[in-house]
Amino acid sequence: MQMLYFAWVRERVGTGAETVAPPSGIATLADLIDWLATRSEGHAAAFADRGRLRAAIDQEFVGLDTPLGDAREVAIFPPVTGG
Amino acid sequence: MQMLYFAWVRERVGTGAETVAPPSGIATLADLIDWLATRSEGHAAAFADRGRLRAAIDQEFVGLDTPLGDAREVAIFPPVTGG
Amino acid sequence: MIRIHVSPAAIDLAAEMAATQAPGCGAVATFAGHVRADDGVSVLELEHYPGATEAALARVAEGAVARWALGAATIVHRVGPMHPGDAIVFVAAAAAHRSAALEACAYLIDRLKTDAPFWKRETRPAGAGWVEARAADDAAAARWDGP
Amino acid sequence: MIRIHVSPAAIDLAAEMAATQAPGCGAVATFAGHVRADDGVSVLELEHYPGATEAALARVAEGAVARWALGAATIVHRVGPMHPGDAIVFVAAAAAHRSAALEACAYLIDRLKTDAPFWKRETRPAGAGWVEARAADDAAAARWDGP
Repeated sequence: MQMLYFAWVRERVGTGAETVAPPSGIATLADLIDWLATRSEGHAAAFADRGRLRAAIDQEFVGLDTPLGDAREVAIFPPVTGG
Repeated sequence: MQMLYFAWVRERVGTGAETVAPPSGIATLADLIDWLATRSEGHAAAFADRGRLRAAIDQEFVGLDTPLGDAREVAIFPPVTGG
Repeated sequence: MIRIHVSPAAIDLAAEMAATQAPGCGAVATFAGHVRADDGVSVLELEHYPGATEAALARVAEGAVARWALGAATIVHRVGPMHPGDAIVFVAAAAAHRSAALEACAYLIDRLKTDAPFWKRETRPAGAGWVEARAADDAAAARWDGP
Repeated sequence: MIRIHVSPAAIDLAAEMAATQAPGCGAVATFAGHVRADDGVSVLELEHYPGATEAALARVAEGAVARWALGAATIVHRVGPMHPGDAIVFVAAAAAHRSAALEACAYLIDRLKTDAPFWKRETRPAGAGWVEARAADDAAAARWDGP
């Protein structure tokens, strides 16, 4: 599964992209984030405040309770601030 | 008193500007229009439908019941259609 | 900074937009009206009341600057004969934030339509005639009236 | 005609405005956002999600075209580092009449702010940091939600 991180999520994780293979039992985005947070101190810092995280599955913006299904690309990032 | 006419009021009167000397007793814009309407067939045609006339005294837009006071320039025209 | 122009010259939209700016104003909203080509009009002629027109437009712009604390406001109106595609009018508002710029821009064009002495005469295949005022324009302008 | 561009190049506002037109569309409304010079920001950097950004902007534009029967809609967003005075974003809507163009223009910028994956990072005298999302932006976007 291709992970993408943007803005301060990217800075805290320490990379903008990584490939991960979550274990079975990771059903939703929230499960995935819990699991990612165990990978490093940077991941833990990036994902500490769940309320400030937004996400997309295969480039569609979705809530954190969304099932991962057969997601190929998952992006995690702060609330957007364009314009 | 300097009269100015615009758009179809100008076309019907036959001129865009004329100097007039209304008799005493002409107190309001409406009185002035009644008197102007007697000056020619063109004036009569221009001023026949009072509901379609708008006016300005000394370049201030005012209602037809406005006293002329010591007006120097009076303009009569249709509702505006700019923009 | 209020900029008002009434002229028979073609409107340079790009230059007018670029000129509508002020320090601290990160938001610029503009509106341009063009002669429509699709309703059989071959010539549109704009008559106006010289002097009174510029004064009326300045009042409209001053009203917007005061109400939305604009850094800049522009109103440019072409007069005389013009053709399909030509810009008739351009208004622009610059403010610190977008809601002020967008609302002020709508105000400028709504008020201009009812408060400034311009008259349109259209030439169509069937003949020429003066455009009638629209009740919808009065309604659009009136929504800015307030207590 | 929908035009979407996301690029590190400076935005040519005049060219983008001129390109936002369509037959029968006499009304063109635009909005430009610029980096403000007055709050100590020396550099503003825009990060985005390539691919997803363009798709999100296209959805915003398609929504506006469908809702207001626009003849043309443009969304241009700059990314990468920029400086005070630089244009960050330009949106424009062309319609037959002014109310549609004005409303659609406001919709484009309101929705872009909440629906497209951009992130702003400011460098100020005191240091650099990511800009926080604003509740006012969510409210502005939500006013376009409807039955």
